[in-house]
Amino acid sequence: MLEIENASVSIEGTPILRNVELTMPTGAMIGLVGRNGAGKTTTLKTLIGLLVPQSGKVRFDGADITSTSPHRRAALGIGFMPEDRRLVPDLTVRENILVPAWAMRLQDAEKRVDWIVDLIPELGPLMDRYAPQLSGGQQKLAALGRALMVGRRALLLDEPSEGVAPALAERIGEILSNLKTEGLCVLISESNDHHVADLLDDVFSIERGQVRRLEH
Amino acid sequence: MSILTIIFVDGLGYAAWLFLVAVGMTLIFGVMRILNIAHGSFYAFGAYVCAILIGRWFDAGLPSIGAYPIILFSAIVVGGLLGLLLQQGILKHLQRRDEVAIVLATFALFLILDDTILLVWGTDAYPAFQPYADLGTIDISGIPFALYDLLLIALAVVIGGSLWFLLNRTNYGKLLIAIIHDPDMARAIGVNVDRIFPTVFIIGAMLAALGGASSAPKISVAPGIGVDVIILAFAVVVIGGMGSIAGTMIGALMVGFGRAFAVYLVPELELFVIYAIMTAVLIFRPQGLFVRPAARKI
Amino acid sequence: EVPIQIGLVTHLSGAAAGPFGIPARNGAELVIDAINNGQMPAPYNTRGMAGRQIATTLLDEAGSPARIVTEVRSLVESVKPQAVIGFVTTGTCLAALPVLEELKTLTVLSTCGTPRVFEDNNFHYVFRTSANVTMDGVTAARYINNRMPELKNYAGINQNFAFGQDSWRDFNLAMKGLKPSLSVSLEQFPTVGAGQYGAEISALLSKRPEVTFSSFFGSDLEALVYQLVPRSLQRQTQLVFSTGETAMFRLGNRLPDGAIISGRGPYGVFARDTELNRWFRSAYEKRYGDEPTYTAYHAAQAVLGLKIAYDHAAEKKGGQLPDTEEVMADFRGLEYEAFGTKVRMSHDKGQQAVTESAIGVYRFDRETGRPGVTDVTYYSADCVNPPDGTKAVEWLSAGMPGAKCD
Amino acid sequence: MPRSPLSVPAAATLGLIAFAAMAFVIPPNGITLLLFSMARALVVVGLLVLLRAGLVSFGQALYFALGGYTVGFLSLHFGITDGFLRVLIGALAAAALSIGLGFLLRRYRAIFFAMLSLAFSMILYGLLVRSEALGSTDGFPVGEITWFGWRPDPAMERYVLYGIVLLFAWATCLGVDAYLRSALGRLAEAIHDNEVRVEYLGVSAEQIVHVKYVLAAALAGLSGALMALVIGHVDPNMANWTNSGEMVFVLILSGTGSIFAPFVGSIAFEIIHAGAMHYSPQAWRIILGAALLGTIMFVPGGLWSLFGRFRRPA
Amino acid sequence: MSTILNVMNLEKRFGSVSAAKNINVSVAEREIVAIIGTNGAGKTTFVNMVTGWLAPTSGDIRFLGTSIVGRRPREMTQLGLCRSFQVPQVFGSRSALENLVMAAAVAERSGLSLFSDPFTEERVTRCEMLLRDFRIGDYLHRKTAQLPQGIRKLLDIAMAMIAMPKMLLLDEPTSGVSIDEKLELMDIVMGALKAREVTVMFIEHDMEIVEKHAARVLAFFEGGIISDASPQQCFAHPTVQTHIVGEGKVSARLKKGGVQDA
Ligand SMILES: Nc1ncnc2c1ncn2[C@@H]1O[C@H](COP(=O)(O)OP(=O)(O)OP(=O)(O)O)[C@@H](O)[C@H]1O
Ligand SMILES: Nc1ncnc2c1ncn2[C@@H]1O[C@H](COP(=O)(O)OP(=O)(O)OP(=O)(O)O)[C@@H](O)[C@H]1O
Ligand SMILES: [Mg+2]
Ligand SMILES: [Mg+2]
Repeated sequence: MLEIENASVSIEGTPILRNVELTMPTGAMIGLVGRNGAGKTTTLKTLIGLLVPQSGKVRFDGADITSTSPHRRAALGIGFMPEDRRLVPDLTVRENILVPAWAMRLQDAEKRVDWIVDLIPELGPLMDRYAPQLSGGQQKLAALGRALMVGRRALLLDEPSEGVAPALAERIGEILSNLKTEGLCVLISESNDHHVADLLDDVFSIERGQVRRLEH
Repeated sequence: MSILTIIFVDGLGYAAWLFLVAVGMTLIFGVMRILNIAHGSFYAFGAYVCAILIGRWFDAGLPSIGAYPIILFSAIVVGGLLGLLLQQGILKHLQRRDEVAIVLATFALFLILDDTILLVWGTDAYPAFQPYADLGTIDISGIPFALYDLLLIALAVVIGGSLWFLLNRTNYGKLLIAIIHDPDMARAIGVNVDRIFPTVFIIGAMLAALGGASSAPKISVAPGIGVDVIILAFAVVVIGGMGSIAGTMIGALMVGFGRAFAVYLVPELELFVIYAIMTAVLIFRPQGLFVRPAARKI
Repeated sequence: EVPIQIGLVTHLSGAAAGPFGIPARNGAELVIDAINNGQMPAPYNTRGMAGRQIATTLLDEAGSPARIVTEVRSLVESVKPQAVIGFVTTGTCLAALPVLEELKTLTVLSTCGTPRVFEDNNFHYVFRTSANVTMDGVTAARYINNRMPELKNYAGINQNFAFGQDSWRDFNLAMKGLKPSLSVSLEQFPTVGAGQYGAEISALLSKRPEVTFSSFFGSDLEALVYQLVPRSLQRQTQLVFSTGETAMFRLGNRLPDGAIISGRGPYGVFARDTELNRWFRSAYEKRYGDEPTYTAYHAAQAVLGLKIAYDHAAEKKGGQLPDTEEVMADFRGLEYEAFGTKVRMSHDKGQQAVTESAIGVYRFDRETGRPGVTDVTYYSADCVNPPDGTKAVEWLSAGMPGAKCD
Repeated sequence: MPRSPLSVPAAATLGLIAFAAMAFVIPPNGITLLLFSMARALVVVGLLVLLRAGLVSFGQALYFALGGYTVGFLSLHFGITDGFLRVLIGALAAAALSIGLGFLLRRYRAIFFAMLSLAFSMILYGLLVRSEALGSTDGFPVGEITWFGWRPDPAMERYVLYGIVLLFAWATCLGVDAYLRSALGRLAEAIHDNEVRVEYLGVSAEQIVHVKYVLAAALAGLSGALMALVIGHVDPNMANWTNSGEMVFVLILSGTGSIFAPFVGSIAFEIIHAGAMHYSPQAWRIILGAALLGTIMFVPGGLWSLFGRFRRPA
Repeated sequence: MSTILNVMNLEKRFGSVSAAKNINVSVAEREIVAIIGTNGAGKTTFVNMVTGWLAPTSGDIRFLGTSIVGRRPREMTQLGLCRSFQVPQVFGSRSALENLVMAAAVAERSGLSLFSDPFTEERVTRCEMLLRDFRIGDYLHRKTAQLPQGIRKLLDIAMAMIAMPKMLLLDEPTSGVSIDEKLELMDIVMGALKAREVTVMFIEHDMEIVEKHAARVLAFFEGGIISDASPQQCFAHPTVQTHIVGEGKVSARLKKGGVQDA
């Protein structure tokens, strides 16, 4: 559904990604593993449109979205969770989760919020707190909730289990792998693959900006 | 006591003017993090265009009542055109630059626009006194007050109220907050930042022009009227806590009452009132009256 | 033949340009052109200055005194003018004069009315062809005391800068000097360019002074008038606008009838009806479509004074171009009939002029639609100016001793 | 650490010699321009020092005016004519005031720092405007200048002053460079990045800002004092915010890449200004504004970065 | 061994949220203690209180016998109590090397040294070596704002370590650090700290690391400490097992005892 075709990305003139090929089929959960600085975040940002490749293409359902702006990609149903959470401090967790719905005028926003809280009950008591009042891991959950609001078709999660207690990380892994049965494709970048390793359908490894599909 | 009533009305009148002058700056700073010095030029342009149109209106012998819509009209036209031009032509390209560079860019625009006024309209002053004089006065505590000033108070309340409601009570306002905090992330979750920024800038510019246009009938529109406005607006915005509409309103009231008291009781202090209030507020609230929470850092 | 270079310094931008700077430039340029073409009425109808054409370089006086110092220096160092004429505001002229003096440049101040020019300095190259600001306050005080013998109190609203403060101080001292029992009910010093005078007007309305003196000028004066008239302040207090003469044509029927107005000397509507004045007025109106106000007269008479000095000096040299010292020798103590009145360079080693003054009551003629003055009183120079060698403030504080009024 | 080919002290000394030599070749109005540029550059160096910590002051005119007025006041009321002494006292007066105000200002950052400093400068402005004894808005002349009892003849006076200004500029470069390279200077820059970390390194961010603030104020005082001698007159506009704005303007024009940048920027500013005044006396600010805007948009690193392109490796 | 840190009846409330309830801990010199806990259990809050970032609502904290409640972070650093951060705190516009050199210079400061240039050859070499040990030799001269998250994390720890304080608190030193680096990193860090006899408390979500490096584990849950014991005992605690450690692969791998399988 979502794919990168032979893309090369540089930031401020420094080449970071080289000829990346990556395919995320519908209903699959894909892992992207690599060391620090390998280029995981860069790959995800390319997929969501915050970075534009110098060459190569990004496709969604076969359509070329290489130069589509991020907010249009979000409207296509591609949800993104950044590694550093980036919640809006002046808004409550509920509002943070609702921002995309407002921006894109989603009709089923409230229903979706309920569904998200069902999925991650830990969020329940936090919904009316302001973002800075959450612990690091709690913020991570809220950011995941926000990504779920947008991600109807695809989820791009940058190190979702970083800083999350193992018991919870495992549960999240299971939740995500259940989502794929609903026709969602999920891309998880991990520097630390073991929480979800068994649930992945496909694993790509990334090293110094080069992506390689691992036999699985 | 009657003297207190008079001070109250005068203070309110000055506060309304200050608020009208400052609110556009607050809005633009609040949403775009741009401290817009060219605000003073928008104010001046609004005043010039309004004064000239009103002058033409009365020269043509048209009825006085028509002059009031002209005030709104000139604000919308000036703010719309200048705002669009500057945002699209210049500020858009500076989005990722640091704050100092952007402030200085607006300072440069201010220099350019201010002299453009001189080139276009010369050094003469333009009067537009009719709307002020024609509304007449009303006695409060035995002193005649211009109805026009009371009208400005109402205008300030309406504008302040609706902006506050928009920013704090609607989802649109919360979207703005999301953009303020992190434009890139906002994009990634579906917010069309590239449309909202120009919109806000234009609204801010219109408000600045409205400040000028609504002052035009009270003053004589002459070169240099934009300069002092900048500092006044800055000060009020800072007192309020950058970007807060309610804060700007309270800041304007504090300065307005402070100034009215000074004029009555200690005229020598008139010049210092605004700085004294600003300093006092910042000493007790280093970030102004209404502070936004910062992201949790550690 | 090389023309005589003149630097003309006046406000071309900023708040003082409209009321003062531009009229001054117009007045000077009008007379310079007329001199160059030999079109002035007799006896000044000789072509040029000492027979030479005059070339002018303009310099904007707006901005800080510090600015003007650089600009004047670079003007003098690059253009090397024989003389510099102009200066309206006191801050800029006080800062620039030491530089002009240092560069040995003959300087003719047209307005710049602060007494400090000669009281605090001992300039050799500086001349001033108009009387200083002290005359404004004294004239107003004498006139009011004549008209309102029963007066008990008065108030002032003046801009918060040197000119406003000086004007108020002089007026105040003169009033006290004339009638020590008077009391001040209110003193306001709004910021220059404030534009919002609601509270000040309320304060005046509630304190009810019998007289309100203001040295406001330009757009500040207009704003004050626009705001006070609808609130009927003019009915409660006798308004006195010491620079009102500069604004009367612009304000027209908005300036309330009955307000006392003056300019610094008998210029504009107060000018003596001479052939020179008629020529100046009509030429000015023809060229600029505007009535000349007092700074226009000031600048024009500065140019005229310089021409006379040059012509005299050249005559003595048999038509040769005189040097600066020779011109100055003829300029000192000069007395000449200018466009509004007679200029007498009798003070401060003959470098400072005194003139008579004029004041009157504003009356807008509804039939002709033209502003005018009634009850005009002229005060002789020795009545409203301190005697030579006396400091203005000391003279005023002492009750104006030695004043010769007729 | 990127190394530039010359150390700052060496470059400053070369600059000193070069500028001194210029006195023999350029016309008098060139000297005037350089005098202004050099004297103003010092306050801009102070602003640069502040900006390195992310602080922008819209109130540097406070210390600039204080330095200038001190110079004038010393001669007006105490009859002190010695230029050197007056300049030193001017700078010290600024430093002394900044030590006091610093206790308050060091708590503020970003726009709040800028505006509070502006407020203080405008309070001084208001006081000066209200003070008739000091000439109100007219100001007053600073009077005769001597150097250790010697009064150069008028023709020489400006050249002597030029030499003195150059010496102060040279000393400033050396001192500020040493400061910026010290741990104290670098920590101050780090405050801009991350105050939390500075605090956890065990130092007080506020104290570091305070030191920086005093240094910048002293430079502003020095600059104002020299400027007063150069102009020969002081007036309240020295304290007005538009003056502060102009200083920040010069800083942005200069760029913050080097402590020499303000000197280059300041000279450029004077040249642009003089040119603008000459070619369009009624609308010179359009040219000035356009120059600034052009710099910001097309030369983001300021004029200095143009040199850097040739001189410095990354 | 004498007590270095003694926390008594510590409470912290944020409005209605109780982030620390009745915390009592005492840590002996040279002890190495791990802190585990659910997200939002109060681990970071605890560290924040001990290092002076937050003031406790009530209770007492004693460091080397003196109460430190109400002291600022910088005073704690001066007393010899340092920390690292869950979210890396580095100087973004400086290079990694400059960051560390600055930290080192401040740590070693004596009197006037603040006025001298911190970039002495000896110090630079030393810092370079440490950074290479931390596997970030490739990034020495890059602005840290541009560094990958994981590298910033490593730098953050290096900056906390270089002072070699009496006691060091590490807040999730390994989260975001990739698997092959983090085990090695902890070996390096802990090795160095042990050699210098530094007392360490570290918050950790990776139980392998906890087990390997800590002799004692504090398990936080809903603001309180539910277990204070050896790793084995702690992991066996039923609440710890269900809410913190989990039953899945991690523990499976732990049970296999395989640490070197990365
Ligand atoms: N703004 C930038 N300028 C220059 N280089 C950059 C910039 N941002 C990232 N890089 C470089 O791009 C490379 C890939 O970084 P990226 O953030 O994608 O790594 P990552 O795999 O996500 O690492 P981590 O697991 O630590 O988050 C790194 O070498 C980094 O230094
Ligand atoms: N400023 C605050 N205002 C309100 N509540 C807060 C504040 N800071 C923290 N909390 C709450 O206190 C509790 C403890 O937070 P803390 O950051 O200590 O958790 P933590 O154990 O470090 O979690 P994590 O593993 O996710 O980092 C959490 O429930 C959090 O939401
Ligand atoms: Mg990453
Ligand atoms: Mg934590």
